[in-house]
Amino acid sequence: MGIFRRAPRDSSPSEAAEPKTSLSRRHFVAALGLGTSASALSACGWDDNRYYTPIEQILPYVVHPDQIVPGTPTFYATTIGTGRGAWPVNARTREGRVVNVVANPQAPFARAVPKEALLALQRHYSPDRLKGPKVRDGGTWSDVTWEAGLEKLTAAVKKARQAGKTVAYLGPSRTGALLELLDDYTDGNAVFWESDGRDGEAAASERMFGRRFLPAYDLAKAKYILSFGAEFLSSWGGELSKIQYASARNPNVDHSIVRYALVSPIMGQTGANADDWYKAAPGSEVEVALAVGALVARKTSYNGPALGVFAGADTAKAAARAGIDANAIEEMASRIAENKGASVVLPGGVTGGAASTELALVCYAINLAANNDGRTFGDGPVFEGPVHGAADVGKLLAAAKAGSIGVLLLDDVNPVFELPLDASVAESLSKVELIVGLSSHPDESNANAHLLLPTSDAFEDWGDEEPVKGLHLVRQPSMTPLYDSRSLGDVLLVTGRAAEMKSRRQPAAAESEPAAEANAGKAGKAGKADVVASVEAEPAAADPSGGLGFGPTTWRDYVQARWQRDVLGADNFATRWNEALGRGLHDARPRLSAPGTVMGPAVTAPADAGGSLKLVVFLHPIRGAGKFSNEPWSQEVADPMTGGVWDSWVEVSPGTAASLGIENEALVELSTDAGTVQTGVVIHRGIADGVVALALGNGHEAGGRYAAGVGVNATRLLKLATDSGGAMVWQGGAAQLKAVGASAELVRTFRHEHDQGKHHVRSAPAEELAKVGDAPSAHPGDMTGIHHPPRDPRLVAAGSLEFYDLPEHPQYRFGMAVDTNACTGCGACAIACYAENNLAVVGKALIKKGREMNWIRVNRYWDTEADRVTFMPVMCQQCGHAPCESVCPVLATYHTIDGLNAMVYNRCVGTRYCANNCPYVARRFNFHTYRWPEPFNLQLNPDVGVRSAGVMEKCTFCVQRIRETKSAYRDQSFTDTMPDDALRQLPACADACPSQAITFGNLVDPRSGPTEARRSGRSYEMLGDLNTFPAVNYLAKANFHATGGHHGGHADAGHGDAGAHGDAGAHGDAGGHGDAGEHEGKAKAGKAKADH
Amino acid sequence: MSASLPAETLRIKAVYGHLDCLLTAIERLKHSGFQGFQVTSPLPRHEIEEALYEGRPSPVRWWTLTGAVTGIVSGFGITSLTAAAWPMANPGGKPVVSLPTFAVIMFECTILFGGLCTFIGMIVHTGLPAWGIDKALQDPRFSDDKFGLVFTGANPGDRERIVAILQATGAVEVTTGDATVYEVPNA
Amino acid sequence: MPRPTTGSAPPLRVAFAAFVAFVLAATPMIVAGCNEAEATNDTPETFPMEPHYLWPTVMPDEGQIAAGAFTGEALPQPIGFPHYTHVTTLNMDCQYCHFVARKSIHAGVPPTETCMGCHKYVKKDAPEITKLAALWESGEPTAWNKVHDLPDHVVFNHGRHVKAGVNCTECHGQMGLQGQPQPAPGTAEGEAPVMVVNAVNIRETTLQMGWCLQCHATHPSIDTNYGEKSDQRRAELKDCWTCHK
Amino acid sequence: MEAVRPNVGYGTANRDIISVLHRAPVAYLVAIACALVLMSFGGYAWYQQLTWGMGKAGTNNATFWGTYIVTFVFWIGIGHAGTLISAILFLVRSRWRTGVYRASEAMTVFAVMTAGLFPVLHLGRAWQVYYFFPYPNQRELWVNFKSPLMWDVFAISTYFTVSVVFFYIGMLPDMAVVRDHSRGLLRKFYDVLCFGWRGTDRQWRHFMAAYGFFAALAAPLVLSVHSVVSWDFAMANTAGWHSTIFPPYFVAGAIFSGCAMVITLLMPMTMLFGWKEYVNTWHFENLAKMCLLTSGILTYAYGMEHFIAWYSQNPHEQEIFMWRIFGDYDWAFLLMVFCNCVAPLVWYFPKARTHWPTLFIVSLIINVGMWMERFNIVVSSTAHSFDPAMWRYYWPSGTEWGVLAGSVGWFCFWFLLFARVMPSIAISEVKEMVAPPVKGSLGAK
Repeated sequence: MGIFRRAPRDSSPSEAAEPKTSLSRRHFVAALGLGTSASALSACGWDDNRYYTPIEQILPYVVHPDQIVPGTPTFYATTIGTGRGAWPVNARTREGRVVNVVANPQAPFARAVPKEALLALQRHYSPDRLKGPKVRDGGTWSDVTWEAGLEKLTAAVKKARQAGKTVAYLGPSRTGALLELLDDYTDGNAVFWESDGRDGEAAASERMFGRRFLPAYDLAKAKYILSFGAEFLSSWGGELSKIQYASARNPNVDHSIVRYALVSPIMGQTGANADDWYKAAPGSEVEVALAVGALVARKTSYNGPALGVFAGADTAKAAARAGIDANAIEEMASRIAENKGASVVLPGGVTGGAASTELALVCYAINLAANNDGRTFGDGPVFEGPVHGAADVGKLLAAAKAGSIGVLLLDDVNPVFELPLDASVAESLSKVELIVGLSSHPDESNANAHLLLPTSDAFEDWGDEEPVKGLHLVRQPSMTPLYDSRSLGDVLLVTGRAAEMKSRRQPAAAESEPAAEANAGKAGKAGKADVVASVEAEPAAADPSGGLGFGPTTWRDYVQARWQRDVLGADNFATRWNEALGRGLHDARPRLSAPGTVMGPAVTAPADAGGSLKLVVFLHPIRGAGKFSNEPWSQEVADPMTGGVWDSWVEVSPGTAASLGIENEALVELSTDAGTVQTGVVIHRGIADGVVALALGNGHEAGGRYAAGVGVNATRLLKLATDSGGAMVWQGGAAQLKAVGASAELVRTFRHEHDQGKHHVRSAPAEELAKVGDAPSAHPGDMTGIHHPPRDPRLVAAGSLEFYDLPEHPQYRFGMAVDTNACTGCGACAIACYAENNLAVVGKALIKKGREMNWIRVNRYWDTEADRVTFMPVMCQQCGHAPCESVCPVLATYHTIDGLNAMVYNRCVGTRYCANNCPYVARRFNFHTYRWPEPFNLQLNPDVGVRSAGVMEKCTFCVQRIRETKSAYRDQSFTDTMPDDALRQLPACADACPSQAITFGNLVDPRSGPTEARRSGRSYEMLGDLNTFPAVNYLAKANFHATGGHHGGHADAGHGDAGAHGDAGAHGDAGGHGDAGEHEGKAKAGKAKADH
Repeated sequence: MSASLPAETLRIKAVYGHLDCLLTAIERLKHSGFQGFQVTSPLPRHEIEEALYEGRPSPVRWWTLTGAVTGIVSGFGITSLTAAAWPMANPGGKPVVSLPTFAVIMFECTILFGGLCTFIGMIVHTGLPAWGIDKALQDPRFSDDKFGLVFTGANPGDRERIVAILQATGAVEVTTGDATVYEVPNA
Repeated sequence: MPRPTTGSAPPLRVAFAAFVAFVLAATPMIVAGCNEAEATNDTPETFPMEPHYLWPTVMPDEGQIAAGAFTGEALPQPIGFPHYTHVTTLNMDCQYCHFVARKSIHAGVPPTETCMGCHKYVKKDAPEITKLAALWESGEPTAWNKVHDLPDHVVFNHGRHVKAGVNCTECHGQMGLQGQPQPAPGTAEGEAPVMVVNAVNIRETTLQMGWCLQCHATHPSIDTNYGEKSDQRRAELKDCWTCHK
Repeated sequence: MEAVRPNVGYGTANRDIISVLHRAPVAYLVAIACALVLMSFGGYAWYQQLTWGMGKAGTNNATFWGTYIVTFVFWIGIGHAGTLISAILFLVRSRWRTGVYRASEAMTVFAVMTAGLFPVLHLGRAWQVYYFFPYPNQRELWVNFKSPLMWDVFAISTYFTVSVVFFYIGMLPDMAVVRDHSRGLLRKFYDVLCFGWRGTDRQWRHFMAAYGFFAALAAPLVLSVHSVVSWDFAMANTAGWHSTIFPPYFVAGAIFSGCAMVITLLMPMTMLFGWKEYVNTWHFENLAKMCLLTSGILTYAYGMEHFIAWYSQNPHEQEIFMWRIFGDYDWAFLLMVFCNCVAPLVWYFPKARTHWPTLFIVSLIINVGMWMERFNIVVSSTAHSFDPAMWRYYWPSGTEWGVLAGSVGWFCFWFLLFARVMPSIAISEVKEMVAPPVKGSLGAK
């Protein structure tokens, strides 16, 4: 035992102070333990006073920064762009680095963290980020200084302007101050491209309302939503539409539950929430919409100018082409008409994008005919930023090909990947004299650049956004730039000034309040992330037009000047600006109003492209069009519908697969006249027959180590085509599908179809639920109609069913209520959990072995009968009688006094018994020690340990946040209980959830969110029959099928199963059941293939 | 052992090939009032034990009982006291002292302590290890097919009478020897 | 003595052949196992695995244990900072320098700025202050060796302890007595001694779990702060998740 | 049939049984070399696993236990037959015990020794195994005595300790015999090992008393140890595990597999070492009958499990038991049923259970079947547990096969070593089976 050196005790001053007591109970137990077990180990010095780690060092600040208290988080209100939108969030920083993104509680919306913000956080720390400017010489890239890069850009801009060539910009959707600067810089040659399929909507509003904008919708007021494939719960409308839908779906708000009907060939994550799914063939949406519209106009006796839109409506033809029943069209129209003024029709993004302009026109017209304008649809808080279509990108490329573009600024957009461009694009780009890549990441597009000037991302830069009119969001840097990057605004300002650019703003349009005085005062003020331009330039004099031009010295000044001019006004600006910075936004949204002018252009439905099998591409619910594909979280979090990870896969219906003789997960070849891809196939019920669906977003050839080579690129199957409004045509192409291999080695985290009769998901009749809401029920849970096994409440009350008493919780028992009616399956909770809890990303190979590390998973369960999906987030249920606790031999997991099911990693030896015994399979084992590649490690949450190989881990209800909140509350009172509002959305998942599906709170408090939810008629516990007494309870999903026919006649068809089965109108209630039975048979036939 | 033996004592060793002869010898010796002889056998024969101890049970059983009782008590002790040391960590909602779960540990401790004490008792009572046992007993034939009857501390005066009995009962071989120097035959 | 047995040993050749056959049969398994080992290492995981070598875990290298690892052992520091002078002689409050101790989970070692606040004027020429001034000039942080170091799996909220009313000395020992200036060796008799400070710190308490638990069960501040809820608080304080993360 | 052949006497018993200690057949050397090769493979596999983590095994986030626990239960089960034969058959004075009990007891000790490795092998952090022991420490932490795994620790360590002591003291007289047949250092060696046993009346008297008590203490262990092991499963609420039938079912299975293993081990040894006088068809037939009985109990248990799952109307139970038959592991289920329920039925025919090749082959089949049974229980229940979203497929990795092979090597190595060093047949007990030498004429007084 010589290796174990003992401490030199004699020099320890604490020795004398040690209390000398007689044989205490503890010592007695110790003595007993010695007698009964091996004592050799402790004698070996295992508990000797020694540290096995080397001495660590403390490096204090030389000068302590004011805002930082070491060890205490600092929050910065900032704004993250989410495609064609933006959202205010708080960046949580520790010791000067962003560690997480949390909801901004001061925002005038329900709390939410968009998953784009979380993915942007990981993108911020991506090892693939460009670390500095680079210049390309032939095929080789070399590093340059910023000064040299900016000079090169300035020279090129000057040269181009002298030669009469244009300086063009191609970037993602931008709003706010940057828009004006870009406009000035490029002389109006800026093209903003987003692959969200909404370009047609802007074209339609131009045609119908005379102005190019995206109309505003208020889903919260809707009682009936008819969507033509709009992904309004993932990417179509940003967080706002998710929040509004959740409110409309909430039975406690105005005693109604919105009924959501979907007309689309595929469900997708958004469509999976639909109550009725009309499986319209791709390309038939416009005809169906016309037919619905004509019927609505007749029912509501609409006689406005938009009536002309419906001129070509033909119900029978539409039904035939769509492959749906004519009664279904009748049913949609009836429901819209019944909910006149409270319905909304949504045109459909990419999924509905066979002729998006036409579809949007018809949808607008239906909304007008249903008297929705000014109520759920209309003008006012609209997106007025530039909405460019594929035609605009085409024009830009044509200009490049013609040699008329001198400098092309290629911002954070990837047209080469996201658009079906052919090989000529390289030729076109080669004609541009200087292409400058401004993205912080290398990708397929900026591989063509001559100069890479990596700009700072949203966590490092100033900026502002205006996602809807009047909602001004401010962005402030949360940390100093990670690498040698500069603000895009600064790059433009500096080079523009050097090239002697001027504001384009017309004096006539200028508003008052020239900003020059304000600028003068701020020019010298240095912010913490200010980038001081090195290219010398005289500060330009204030433009008499009111345009900011290139006057402000820095981008921060520019943003401030713009806010002073347009948003806050000069009065008391400094104070109001600081307030806005603190809140993160300035809300001056106009009310929703009816559009002023309405025209009624005629609409022609697109012709059918032919072919028995049609391709449908759709935006991936997590990765979108592929911007975040290189972020490991976006690949690791399972696809909501199929459970697939780290791959692309073709999705077909069981019927299609059977007719083509394709087995589930076989390797298939999908070809169109544009191209061919090979990938796996997933057979599931969320796809209409005769359709093959493929998600966008994967199949990168470059663009980072995590995205490259993962999956296939769906746009390679498309051709660049535009519709009458210049919008991209995504859908309608014919495709061929054939099996080429037995197995595609797809990796999926779930393969099940439904819950095998285990009642993990339950439903409550929607009409009844809407009447009573979640008001306390005398018999909680009765509304679901399931009592399995039947439990006699008298026995429960008498305690006869339980061997042991429930643990006592004097002050807190933390609990959660998960509303499956609100959950839309978006996966934001899962990503937020990865960000908060330092979850390792294990990758495809290990997920294939079944070793994903997600603490919260979103289960997708199909209804056994109808085409309905329920999403169910499952995390550790923190059971009162936890099966895991009693089996741990070393007490590494036990029940805390706060009712949490604690997991002490350091005590865990890794028997994995707890996990075997967890009926929820919520525990995750560290099969290996995972290393966070630099600089991902900078994002690690310092309040949460990083687990090493051999220990179990699981959801902790974000105990570190509980600890922090408790500690903060203790400053007020040592003994009082924390109020409910401090807890309600405390865990990362609840914080991120845009639909407020997760409510956290103290179950001891009778008025807390989860306690109230427990009293609801639709409350149930997952696997509650195991008597685990979970702290998580679920709320059943509202089900429109279970209700009796209250609409009479035709409406009953919808109760059967989404009207897909013909003449349901002739059936009564029983007929609905008959239908369901028939469908079950089909579902089973499909399941045999789809499941395993 | 041999060192403490008085010089005037005598060793007498008889080797028997047959069990009935041995038993007769034991009977006759006992009848004649001779005690303090040991009998070795290559196998346990209950007749020998009967003849020598007349059915008195071995005291090893008290060791077993003591061990078992200690086991059950300490089993209960360590389980309940250690559970009481962390009363708030009641895994799975079970009570702090949960007899059904502790019963298993108590049972195992009972068996373990009972077994170990039996072993100790056996060691104590048999006098094992017996490496220094009297050389007269160290005869390899006794583990093979012969029985032995050995006086290690006989009174020299009884020598003739004992030898006579032994020879009369059919001993294959009878040797006598000095207390201090005793050669082991056939070693 | 041994009797010939009835069993017959197989000929040597047969046995050899059997052994070779066995090795041949076992080899594919070994190869398969190794391949699998290699495959796992080479698979392009997103977050690569790290090996865990058992030896350092069970038997740490003596070299890993630096001086000062044991309670009461002196740990060298870059600058000889006399806590004695500041605390005992000048009677300064701990939180004058450790000013985040009440606010944060860390006690906070003062920034060089704080030291220089006084030492721009006070004792500018003392040898240890010149070291400090050099660091201040260079802008380099002072690399103190961590004396009171808790393992990474422990979450310790320093501010909470201060706010609860735990005295600094209860955990840190008599820091105010450490670093008493001593006469430099070699000072002649009768000459005014040059006082020097030993550049070491001593951790006087074990900072081990059992040591923590003693206070968490018995500290008088629990009764003071929690009154009738003190029993509940004591139970809470013994909860693993109070300190483990 | 008799326990020993009539031509055996006290002296021949000594020489017959000890003779194997004085020579090493080539086949023996080959066997021990094979065992060493397997052991080294297992060691290498475990080293890999320690270095790279449990991920070397094929386990996943649903099936957290794999073949390690399967093999653990398998070896523990093997052990039971030895204790049954040595303790329970001793208490009921069964005569056929004599020839086979020493070898089967050795099998018990080495099987438990092998089994004891597995809980450590399968730990995520095997180097922290000392957390299992309730020893006093500065952290004031204790173990959870409410955990079935802690019961396991106590049950197996108790079982191992009692088995070793029982085994060892039973060998004392026989080691004395070996001592008396050896010379020089070897003699000293055995003298030390046998504590200088001389077979005096005093020694025999307390020895026999202690031995009886040991048998009495070990007898409940036969039932308790595997019951405790079964509680590892039955105490969990996992569907397919959570069943009151488990303790008797496991004990029966253990005896079943153990008796089969005794046949598997003793038959080659008997042939190799020429023990036909002591171990013969009669013994094997009795073992086969034992297997037949326990096979019937197992068949009943399998049927009853499925019946109760149906009868309970518990959807989880119904689902898992249907899946066992028709799911991904249907082959394992079929193999189990064939090996454990069908194959032993041939032993209903006296010709089959007295025919050595048949006995040997069927015993091997039973060994495989019993491993498959545990595989069915451990893997299929967790791979297909309550939430369909967490259904996973488990297949053992090369590392696991390596460790399994290593455990076979480890067991065989010790068993083979034992066979060369210690008398594998209890000499003194064989002598008890022989009529004592009686002269007759002098007996009558």
